[in-house]
Amino acid sequence: MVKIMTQLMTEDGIRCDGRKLDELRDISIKVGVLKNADGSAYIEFGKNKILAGVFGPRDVHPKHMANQDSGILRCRYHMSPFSVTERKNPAPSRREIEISKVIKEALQPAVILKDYPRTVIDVFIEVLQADGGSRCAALDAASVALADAGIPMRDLVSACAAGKVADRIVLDVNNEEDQEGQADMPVALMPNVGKITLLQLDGMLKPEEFKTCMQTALIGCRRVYEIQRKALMEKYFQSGDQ
Amino acid sequence: MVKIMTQLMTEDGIRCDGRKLDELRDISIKVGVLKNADGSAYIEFGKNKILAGVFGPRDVHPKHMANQDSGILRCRYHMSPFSVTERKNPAPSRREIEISKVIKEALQPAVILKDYPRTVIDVFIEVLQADGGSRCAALDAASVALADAGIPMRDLVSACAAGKVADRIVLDVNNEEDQEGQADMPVALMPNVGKITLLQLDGMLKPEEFKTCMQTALIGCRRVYEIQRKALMEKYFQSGDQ
Amino acid sequence: MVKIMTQLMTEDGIRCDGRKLDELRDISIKVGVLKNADGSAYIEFGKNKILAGVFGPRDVHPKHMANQDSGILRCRYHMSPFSVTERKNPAPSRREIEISKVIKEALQPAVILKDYPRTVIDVFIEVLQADGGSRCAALDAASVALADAGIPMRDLVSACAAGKVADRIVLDVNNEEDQEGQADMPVALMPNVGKITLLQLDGMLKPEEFKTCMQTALIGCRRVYEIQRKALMEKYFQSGDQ
Amino acid sequence: MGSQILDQLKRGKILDLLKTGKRIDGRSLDEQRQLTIETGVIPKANGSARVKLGNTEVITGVKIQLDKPFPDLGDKGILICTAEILPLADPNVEPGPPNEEVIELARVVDRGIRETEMIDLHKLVLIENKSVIGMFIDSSVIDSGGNLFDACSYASVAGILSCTVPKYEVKDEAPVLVEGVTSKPPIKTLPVSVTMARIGDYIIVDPTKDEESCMDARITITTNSDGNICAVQKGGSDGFTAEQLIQCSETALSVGKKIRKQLEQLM
Amino acid sequence: MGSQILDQLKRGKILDLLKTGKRIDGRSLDEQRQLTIETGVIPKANGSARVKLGNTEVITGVKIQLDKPFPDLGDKGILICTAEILPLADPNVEPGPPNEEVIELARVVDRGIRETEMIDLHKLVLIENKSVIGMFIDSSVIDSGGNLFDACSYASVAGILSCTVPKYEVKDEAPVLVEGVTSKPPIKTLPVSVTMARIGDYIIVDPTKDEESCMDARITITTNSDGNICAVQKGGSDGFTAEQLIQCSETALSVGKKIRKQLEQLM
Amino acid sequence: MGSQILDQLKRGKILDLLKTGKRIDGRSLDEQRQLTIETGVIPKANGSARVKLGNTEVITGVKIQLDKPFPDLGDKGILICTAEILPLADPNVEPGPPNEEVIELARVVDRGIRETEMIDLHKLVLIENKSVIGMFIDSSVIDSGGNLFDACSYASVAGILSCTVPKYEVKDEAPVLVEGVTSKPPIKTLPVSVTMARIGDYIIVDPTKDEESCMDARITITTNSDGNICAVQKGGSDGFTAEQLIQCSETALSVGKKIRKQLEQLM
Repeated sequence: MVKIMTQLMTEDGIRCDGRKLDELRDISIKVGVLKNADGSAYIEFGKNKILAGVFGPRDVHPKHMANQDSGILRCRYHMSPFSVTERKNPAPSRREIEISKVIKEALQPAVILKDYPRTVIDVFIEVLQADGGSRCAALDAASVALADAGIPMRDLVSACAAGKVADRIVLDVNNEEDQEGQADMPVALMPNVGKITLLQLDGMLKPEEFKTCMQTALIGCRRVYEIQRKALMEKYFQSGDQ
Repeated sequence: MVKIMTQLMTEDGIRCDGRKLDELRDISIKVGVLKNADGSAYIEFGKNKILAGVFGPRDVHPKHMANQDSGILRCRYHMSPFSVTERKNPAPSRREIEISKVIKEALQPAVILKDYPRTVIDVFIEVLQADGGSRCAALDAASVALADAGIPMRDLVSACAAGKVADRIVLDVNNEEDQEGQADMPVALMPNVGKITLLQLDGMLKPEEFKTCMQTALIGCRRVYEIQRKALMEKYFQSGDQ
Repeated sequence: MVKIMTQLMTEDGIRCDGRKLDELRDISIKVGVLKNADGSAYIEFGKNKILAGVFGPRDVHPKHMANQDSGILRCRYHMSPFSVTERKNPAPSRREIEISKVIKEALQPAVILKDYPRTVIDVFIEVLQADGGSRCAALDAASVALADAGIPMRDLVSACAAGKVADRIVLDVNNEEDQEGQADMPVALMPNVGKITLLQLDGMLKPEEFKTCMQTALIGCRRVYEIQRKALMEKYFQSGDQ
Repeated sequence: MGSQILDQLKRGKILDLLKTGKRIDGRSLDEQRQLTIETGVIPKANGSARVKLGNTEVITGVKIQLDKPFPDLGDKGILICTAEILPLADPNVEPGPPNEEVIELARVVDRGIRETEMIDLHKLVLIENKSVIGMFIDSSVIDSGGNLFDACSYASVAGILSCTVPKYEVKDEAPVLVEGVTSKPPIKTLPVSVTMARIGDYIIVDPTKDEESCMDARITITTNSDGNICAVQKGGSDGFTAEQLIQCSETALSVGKKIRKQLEQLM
Repeated sequence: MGSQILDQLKRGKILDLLKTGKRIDGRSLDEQRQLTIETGVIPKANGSARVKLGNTEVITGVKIQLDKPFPDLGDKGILICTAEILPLADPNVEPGPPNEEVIELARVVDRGIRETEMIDLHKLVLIENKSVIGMFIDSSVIDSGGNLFDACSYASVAGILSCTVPKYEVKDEAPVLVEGVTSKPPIKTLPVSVTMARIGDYIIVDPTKDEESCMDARITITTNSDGNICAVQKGGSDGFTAEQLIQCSETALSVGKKIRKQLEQLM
Repeated sequence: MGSQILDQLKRGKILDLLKTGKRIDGRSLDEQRQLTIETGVIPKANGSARVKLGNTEVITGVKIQLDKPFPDLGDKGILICTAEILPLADPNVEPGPPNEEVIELARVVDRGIRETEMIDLHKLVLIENKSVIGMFIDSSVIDSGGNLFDACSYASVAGILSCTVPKYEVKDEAPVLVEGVTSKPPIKTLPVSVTMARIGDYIIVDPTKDEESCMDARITITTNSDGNICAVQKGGSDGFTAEQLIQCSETALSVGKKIRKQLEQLM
């Protein structure tokens, strides 16, 4: 098997996809793209293509999972068989189960569940095409879909990764950088509340780099937030025709 | 792997097992062969050897599957590990699950479920030896087993396939004809009501052939019906000693 | 694959691990080794290292498994992936399921379940390192763990195997003897009640040998009983410091 | 229970309209909903399509991989169609292993493509009995608005038509990828599935979710470019008369022609 | 709850009869029910049998296939016995993966045949460590009337006895089927399983379903043609005394002899 | 419901103490519970350890086996860490397939060891693309008393450190075991995981089960011997401020140093 080593960065700090160190990939979000879901969003984040659909608050099945004092939030992150290079088995992998959990815990602080005891809010995420940073993109779409479903929220959740590539901290790690780079750190932020609700890291960072990387990711989150807001505004305050 | 091509038909229209175009294989049905089931039947249809057992109407487990306004019908078509050339894994395959569904839907119009709200009628079919047309033979046995269980029915359901072999339409496709022939069309009929409750087709038929094939299968269904009736009469109106 | 044939016995009746025909391997039992379980025990029986933990009587989930007239006993015998030579898949094998059942049925006569209707007593057994006779050792630990949990019992259950090796009946079959010997017979006894609650045999015994083998095993059970009693006494009638 | 009463009211209203030759969405009985097909929507897949059939929406991706042939089928490539109803497509769908409805859906889509012999599987063989090309056509329903059979079938066919097959050369008894060279899959015919529902005495083409909820029976008929009938699947808890089924076969051919023209534009 | 009271009444009645040396179906305590064995009932299988033991009925099919040996067991063929209680055999059986009762049943049947060394597995080797004959003996209970252990065991043994083993030649390091030539499997001994139940102080042979529902404990003992005891499995929620078990071992030998004669007629 | 009220009371009490700089078990906020490590507890395994961290107890066994490399990773050996909470460890754990909590636990332990590059996987290759050494590090929680992440991580690291790797030679393109010769695994660095919980405005190290039951959020940070941060996992249903996280990263380094010294004694 011949491996072609990509050069991940030029000496001038231009990345393999032409971006600068602190540049996001192209992001577009569409709100309310599904007819059956109570709320939905579609995001393209680089080459990521992800759908999120929200149902609820609704009755919990099986009933013994219900909470008498509060609603519950469930989340399923799932990848289509055709979303990755090698065809993926449609059954959920351990990786997908873990990501479902961290996404749920990243959304939970933003969702006001107390008002809906004995109910569930279901967030279903489908990754149609995967690229680096799919869990952040999924979160961004899910958060907008929750808002679209009219679920009361303390804040949006905005997510973006940063990382270390060719010894430099970069914003929004793409697929090649994720696989051949030195570190990948997905972060989710409630931008108005100022709370970080998801933080993971795979790689190797000096303590100083750890701080810079997190700050870089947070800048990304705030930029994503503007895009999320705009997408929601477009649907709710203009004559949305989609 | 050497494949021996069977000649499927002589020029005089004699088929590989010696039958004429419109001839059924040997069929025998025994009613009430099981002691624990509420109703049962055993059919030999060509080389098919199939048992059907019926339980119910009885309580539904799990309870949330029950219907307040009507009984429900469940059906399981299952093949024994030794029923086919290569030993079959005992866990139900996708093919068996699909056949279970189409058999259930073929029986349903005949069974009067309204009188038994909150109950279930279970039809269990075991293919001990499989030959071409096993789903039709299974249906024939299941329908007789339902009658044997005393379930109120609008009509029996009688099933038989027709097909296209060596460019001619034939009745009751056997295993070789199914595998090397041009088309296989299983059909189920409620003979007195005149309703077709199962129709499938795999193969390639001209529109005119489609009609002929269906009419041919229906003739087969009516002949099967006579055999089913006779089997039930033997048990219920003679001194059945088996 | 080269197989080294162990000589299982010298002419003087000395076994491959140096024991005499009627000699037990070293056995040590510690009571109350777990903090979360209601009762627990740890046994080393030869090279077997086995933990047993007991919970209950407690509510049954799922509820439809509860018995209105009596408590129920559940038992899970499980082997750690690292407990055997080839790494074991952590999912329970058919062998583990069968052993769980025979252990449950060996403990059941000793446990007084009538006083706890609608509840369950759960016995969880973990084989950390497996050697010959692991089901007997597991039973010995489980029985002590039940007593440690304060479950009312008619008697302890004491288990030990006997077998046939190099044409002679031996007590307490070890791993090599189990695999290369002629017979292995695990036995469980309620020593005061005089009831045999587990008996299995794999191998080949003449009728006379069958009796001798069983009697030999029963002697082993009674010796194990003394060790179990001592372990319980140590915890409950001395100043246990563990 | 409540929903059962609603279904009955719905059925009453639908039947009343059918008596006057109309349907609730204004279509005639043998009229399909608007069909839009977009291909290339998943660039990382070898082929892909997004199909909207009224309110139903499906995305199909095609993956092409080296594979071993099935035993006894050493002279044929591998073709596998699957289908899945995503839980975001329908409030009543729960995540988990496929139930009998989904298994039927996938198998009927697969059979339509297989039995019409859309793809010449012999041409997907690289080394007989050893190495073949496998085509995996996976459909995901993302919005469920009735007649998933046809929507998944059209999306699968469109996905295949949009597909580029990588080229492999055989070197030293092993297939080797030739970078940058691709071809179209070996297409022999265009399968078109047409699903009809019977409600009372009326046969309607391309039922919506509402129509499906009160239909008596269902039939899916797949035809090929030569006007042959190649695959049929009856569903639902009641039956058809023979006359109705012959009528259905004719409708499948006539309606299928229009759809086939739309699919041909993708070739 | 209701059924628990019924079971107690049943037990009372059964015990009263046992005190007078009788059983509800008129048998003596160490008498088996009528056993009928029919072989060749599944012609497509390599071997098969239908066994009726009183109201219990089992069908066993034997399939023979080329296989790879287990690691470390390269000098032995493969023998696997399974057992299944079909849902049509019993109103209380539900379809689904096997529960602990069925797993025990299958493993006890398997052990009886394995531990008696009924089949000379060394003779099933075609190429050491590489290619062996595998025998799959699958039993399906079609009517459940008590003592499934013995019924499945007899059906498995009869299925094996009725079996024809295809002949394979080794050519170029690979096994090749020789058409039209078969042989009997290499039988060394005839295992016979005898199951007994204890109700109160009474030991009864071949319990019916009613007797099983109120038994205290169960024991299955398998012997071989030489009168050796080769496999034992105690079951049930109570125990036996040592004396009872020795009595059981003697009964297993004496009752087993009669059954073995019946099985020998199939050889 | 009752337990929810208890959790609130507990949280109240814990918070009141934290305001005075104390914890219910008397520790300071950044103090770990006592850690005891014993290795070689499972002599049949290639490596093993029993770790007690306060009331939490874990046993880890390491198995070493010949394996095939993953496709595309032919120049690396195989390393797989798993974790399991045994049902005897916790009254709330039920037997069965792992739930999302256990999957997360196993994956976080695995990532800590993988991302620090503790083991030089290149040195586990016997024949590139064909044959490698596989290390399976299985952790079983036998007593669950809070902070399973760190306990499993320390037990896994200790198990690896205690490990002896059998020697293989390559003969005729196949690996052959050299009896009696073993070596230490190729260790490059020592990963140390430090888990912290946030309760209100307080960050505490190594939370107990009681503290976990009322924490707002959790963070696990794994560092290597060079003082790099290599793996992070945030958990729990609330978040952290950036300042809190930076504080946590510093705590992970300082607390980690002490643990690393304890682990180094095993080398």
